[in-house]
Amino acid sequence: MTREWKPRLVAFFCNWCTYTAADLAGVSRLKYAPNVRVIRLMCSGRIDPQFILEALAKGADGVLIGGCHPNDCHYVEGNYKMLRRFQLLKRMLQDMGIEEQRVRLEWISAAEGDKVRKVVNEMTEALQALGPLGLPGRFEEWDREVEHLAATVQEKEAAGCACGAPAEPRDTEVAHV
Amino acid sequence: MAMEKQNQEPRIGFYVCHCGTNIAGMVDCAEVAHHVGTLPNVVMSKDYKYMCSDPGQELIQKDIAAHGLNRVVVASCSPLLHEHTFRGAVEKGGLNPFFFHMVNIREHDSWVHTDRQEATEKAKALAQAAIGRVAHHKALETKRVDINPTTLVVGAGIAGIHTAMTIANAGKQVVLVEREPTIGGHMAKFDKTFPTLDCAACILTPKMSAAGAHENIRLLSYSEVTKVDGFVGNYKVTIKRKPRYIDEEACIGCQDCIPACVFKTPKFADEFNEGLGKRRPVYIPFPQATPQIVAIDPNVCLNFKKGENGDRVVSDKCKKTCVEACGDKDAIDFTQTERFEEIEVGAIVVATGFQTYDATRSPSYGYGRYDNVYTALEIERLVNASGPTGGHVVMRDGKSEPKSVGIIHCVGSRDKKTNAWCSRVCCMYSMKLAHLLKEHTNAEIYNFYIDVRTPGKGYEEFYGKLLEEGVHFIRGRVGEVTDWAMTPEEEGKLVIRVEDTLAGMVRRIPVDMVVLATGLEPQKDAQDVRRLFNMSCGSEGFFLERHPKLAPVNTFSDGIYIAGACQGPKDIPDTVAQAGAAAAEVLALIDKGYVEQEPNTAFILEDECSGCKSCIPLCPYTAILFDEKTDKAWINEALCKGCGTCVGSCPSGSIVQNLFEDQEIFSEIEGVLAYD
Amino acid sequence: MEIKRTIKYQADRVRGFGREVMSVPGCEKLKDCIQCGTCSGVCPLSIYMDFTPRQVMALTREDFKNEVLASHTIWLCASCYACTVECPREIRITDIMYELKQRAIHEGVYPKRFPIPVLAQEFTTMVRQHGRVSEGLLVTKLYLKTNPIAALGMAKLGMGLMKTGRFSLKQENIKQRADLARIVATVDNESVKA
Amino acid sequence: MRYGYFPGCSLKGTGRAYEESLLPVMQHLGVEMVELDDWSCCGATAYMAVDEGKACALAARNLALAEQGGFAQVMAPCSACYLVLNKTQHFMQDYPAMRRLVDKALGSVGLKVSNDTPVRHPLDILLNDVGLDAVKQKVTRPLKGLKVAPYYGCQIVRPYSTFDDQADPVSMDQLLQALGAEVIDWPLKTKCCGGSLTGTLPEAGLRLSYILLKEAKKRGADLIATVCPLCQFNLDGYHDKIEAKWEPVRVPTVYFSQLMGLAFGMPANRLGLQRGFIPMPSLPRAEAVAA
Repeated sequence: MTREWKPRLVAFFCNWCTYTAADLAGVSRLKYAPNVRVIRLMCSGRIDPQFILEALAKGADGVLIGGCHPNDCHYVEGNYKMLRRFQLLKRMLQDMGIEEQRVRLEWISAAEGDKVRKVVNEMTEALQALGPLGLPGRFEEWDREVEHLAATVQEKEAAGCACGAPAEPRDTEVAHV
Repeated sequence: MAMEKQNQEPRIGFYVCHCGTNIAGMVDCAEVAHHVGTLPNVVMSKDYKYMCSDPGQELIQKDIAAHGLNRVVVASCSPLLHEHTFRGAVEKGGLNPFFFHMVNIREHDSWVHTDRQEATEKAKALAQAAIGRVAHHKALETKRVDINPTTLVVGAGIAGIHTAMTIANAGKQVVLVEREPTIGGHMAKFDKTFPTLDCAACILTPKMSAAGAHENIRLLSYSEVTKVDGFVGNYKVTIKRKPRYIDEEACIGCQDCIPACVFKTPKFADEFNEGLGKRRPVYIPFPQATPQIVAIDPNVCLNFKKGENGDRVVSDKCKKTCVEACGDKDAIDFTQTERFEEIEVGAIVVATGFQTYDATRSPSYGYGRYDNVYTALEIERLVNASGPTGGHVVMRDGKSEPKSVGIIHCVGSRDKKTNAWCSRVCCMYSMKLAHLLKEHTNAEIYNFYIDVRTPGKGYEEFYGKLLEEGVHFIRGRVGEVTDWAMTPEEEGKLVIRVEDTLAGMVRRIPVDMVVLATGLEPQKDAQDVRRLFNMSCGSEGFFLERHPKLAPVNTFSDGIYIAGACQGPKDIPDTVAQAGAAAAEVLALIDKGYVEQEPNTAFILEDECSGCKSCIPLCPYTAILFDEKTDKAWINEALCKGCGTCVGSCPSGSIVQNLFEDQEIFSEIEGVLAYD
Repeated sequence: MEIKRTIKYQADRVRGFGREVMSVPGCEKLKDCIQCGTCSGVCPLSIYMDFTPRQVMALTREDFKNEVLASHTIWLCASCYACTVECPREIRITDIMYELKQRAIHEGVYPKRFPIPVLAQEFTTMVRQHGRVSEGLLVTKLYLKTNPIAALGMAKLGMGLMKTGRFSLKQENIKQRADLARIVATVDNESVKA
Repeated sequence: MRYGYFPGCSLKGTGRAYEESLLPVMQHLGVEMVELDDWSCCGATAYMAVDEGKACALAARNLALAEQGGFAQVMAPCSACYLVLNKTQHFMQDYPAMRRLVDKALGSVGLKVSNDTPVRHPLDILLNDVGLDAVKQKVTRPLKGLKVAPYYGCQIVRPYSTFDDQADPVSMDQLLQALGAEVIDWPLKTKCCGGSLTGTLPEAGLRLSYILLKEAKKRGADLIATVCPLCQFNLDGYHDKIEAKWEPVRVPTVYFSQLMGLAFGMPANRLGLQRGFIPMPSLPRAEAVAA
């Protein structure tokens, strides 16, 4: 890459509140960082933790989730259900050594165009400060490590070593979940 | 078969819209089209000035035929605005409308960014995501749902009454719910209306009684909506009927019970007269109240007096003389309790109105501190012939007429510390009150304004009339109203200190009476009402319309409409126009007889379901059932609303949401991140 | 009768002045002014001003730097904050007045022998040098600099104060005056860099 | 209850009666006031007019001293000091550039400010930390029959109203009532006394003091109670000039803390009451009622 690195932020917005708020930000001509790419879902409840992991794995530096405020969900309580999953996911990301600020959940109502601007800008700034996450590159590295280990094991097995289990590939295990 | 054609290799057509300069001004559309043209499966890629125009839509249709397209992507404005338009175009071109995807590069891109290169890159990434996604799209059928032809109108001020009457006149059934004992709302309290000065009661009360008597309107006064279930066409609504301790069927409106009450003189603050007058525990808010049924206020009626332990103690002072007066009509029923009623309707119009700003929040103007500082609504009652003083403008001492009056505009309006918006009606009603006060008392009248806003038919002319009448207009927002005197002429008066900004000097003006033109704000329970009907509120708290220009009475919930000042401050003509618009929307819906539902429902891949049941409690609509025979879950499509919550949490990945399939979203993620 | 021409040409403005003021912390909201006059209406001293506070806002926003900096208005502000609290656009008018005072002092355009800016400067000098203000000394200096004759009129008050133990010409000092000097120097240094 | 005490220059000069009365009164209520070591002038309104950055840095030095001294809270009885210290905190919080500047300036002398030490007014502390009940318990000579016009002046409620209503403050009203005094309701309780203009530009400043005194007198006040050394000075020191220009409006102006001391049974001369120009005429009456 020749160009200067810029944070890449993927956002999942619910159709009724946060996506509409982002539309409102547009209609109000508020200005915010261009680093965000929004994916629209009907409800934040639809967000599968895999979406967030996939985004990070495919090169996002951060993920933003936007849903309706508590009690305001168009589908009664999809946002709560998302919140429950989100707590678990946060713990898992922590275990993986991914900084907490990289994944953020915000309740943004249809009227809060300015909050979209504020949150996107804040997050962009935070990611800028954290630097690239670079998971795709790290995956390659881990893959190489695993291959190397596999090769070593094979070699040893071929050499008739009876020790069985290979040396512990500590980081790789978690990262490939 | 169409199905076969569409399952062939994707042949995608891509269009990027300039939207005049709205998009093209910040995004290099040609470059976006060029980039997308290089992506797999894309057979043609174009940029065009206005895709939503007829030629734009025809372009899509022609290309589908000419290039054998089986997928279409348009990058333009928000899908909430034009997704429907383009799906229609795709369908006209012979494809299933769901082989379409829309990319928002206006609201989410060109309008919010300032760097052309960055904005163009973002547009490319978003387009690339859509190209990846649309390849996975499937043909889907929309579902038709019948519409229940009965409509619920909530709130019976002028907006609700007009909506209900219009729908009822078209021969459809309406349930009109009002929480006060009478319908009429704020308008019933006004004396005259601007700029024509016709009497509010004269034009409103005939409409009120017509609504009350209409064969197609079921009027539920003193009632509130407490629960709303269902969706467009089929709402189930629970209504609380508050006890008025009167059998509505039996009461004939003779009002014999009122003078018969043991309270020989009225002694309780009369809400309808803004507390300036008094009423008895049994009362009718005003002579033309609709329905013509009295109510009993349990907070003051001796019959409901509570003992120290909270039990009801029937005071021996209450002789039940009202019951006696009612005689064999036997309409008074002290045993009444709250009742709940469930009704079914197809559409709902919310017309819950506004409340006026609480003037005690602006302490520098002395409301509540000085007797002769009034709110505008109090003056409406004071100048009204059926008001507490019979139309005599006397101050709170009950005898003296004001010789000078200061009317302060914009109290609780245009003020970031209270309400930031312009309330739209205060300039005009202040001038109306200035005219009426002058007519009644011949006092010197001073209007203190920031700007005089008269954008309505005949409004500016009314301003001219007031100037001719010699009413003073001083441009300046009043600093304070106090009662301390600097000069002999100020002794005993209220002194207004203000900069006369046009003269460029500070003035002190002593007056007898101060009128605060309080602004309009959302009802204090607007947030609860919003939740009840699944609507949104703007940041100021008024209900949010679906689109400020093109869908001003629609909300984000289909089948739920808004009318009148609950959507934002407005005067009577605008309120009535909006009420008519809401009625027209309702009638259009009922007349069509059905709605097409977005086919974004979820379904379970039976083979993959592990029968873990974890999805079942997640569904707020109880649409997921469990088949004990097969040990698998299944989704009742008729009940599914398409939120996708079950999909996001299925451990075995066996639930699929139409239009939001995992594969579609993964492609989108890949797409937004692929471009560099 | 003396007549005076008051027309303003665009060239009379100092372009960019308004924008400059509005870029200072606390002064941003001047942009939002709707000229309602609440500030003048609540200002206890507006009746003595050559321009009302509202007019100062308008003149500043429209780049009339010379008129604003030479006006008495900015020196008459007693910092009572009534305008700031009442302004419906949340403009911090008192802070804008401070900013304008600073600029007037910086450019040396304040009215000569007008005691208020002199007091401000004497005050700051004393604080900078000694860390504390000795009121008696300060007031005495002020009168000598601006209006020695009026000082005689104040002598009675001074005597009274002395009798009640409230007047002293002794200079109060703090211990770490060197620290104070370094703090001031650091701020100066930073401002030059900015 | 322990507070870092920031007296400010006036409480050591023209306003010494404020300190002389506040210290024993607070001590009597179990409030410990520890004077900050080597505090410097807050800058008052004058410094802001000359150089905002320096004004903030100098004010922040005092906040840093408080932190260094291990005080969780600072008490600033003078209105100008109270405002300037609060304003400095707001500026540092709202404007990162100001924060950086102050950090740098203080850093040059080895000081640090975390900006989370609340700066509080004695009225706030009396009402919310000590409590009116505790005050009432100490009253041995209730000020029965004494009509007091509470005068808050500008800078403790404006522009930051942290403990009382901006337009209609009541904290001193409640305190005076707790002492047994009768409180006069008047619309001028937060109006400006003229501030430093009374000295520098008497034709403008003096008139404001005159209006306050005139209105207090008209409403039957025996005296005015104030919280600010400058207000006290203005309302007390210029009666001869006011009389020469308008009319006699001889209402004494005292500190609320002096009234507290009296109600607590402390002798007047220990409360600095001998330092006012206009003597307190109603004191014997208060004693008579108590006796």
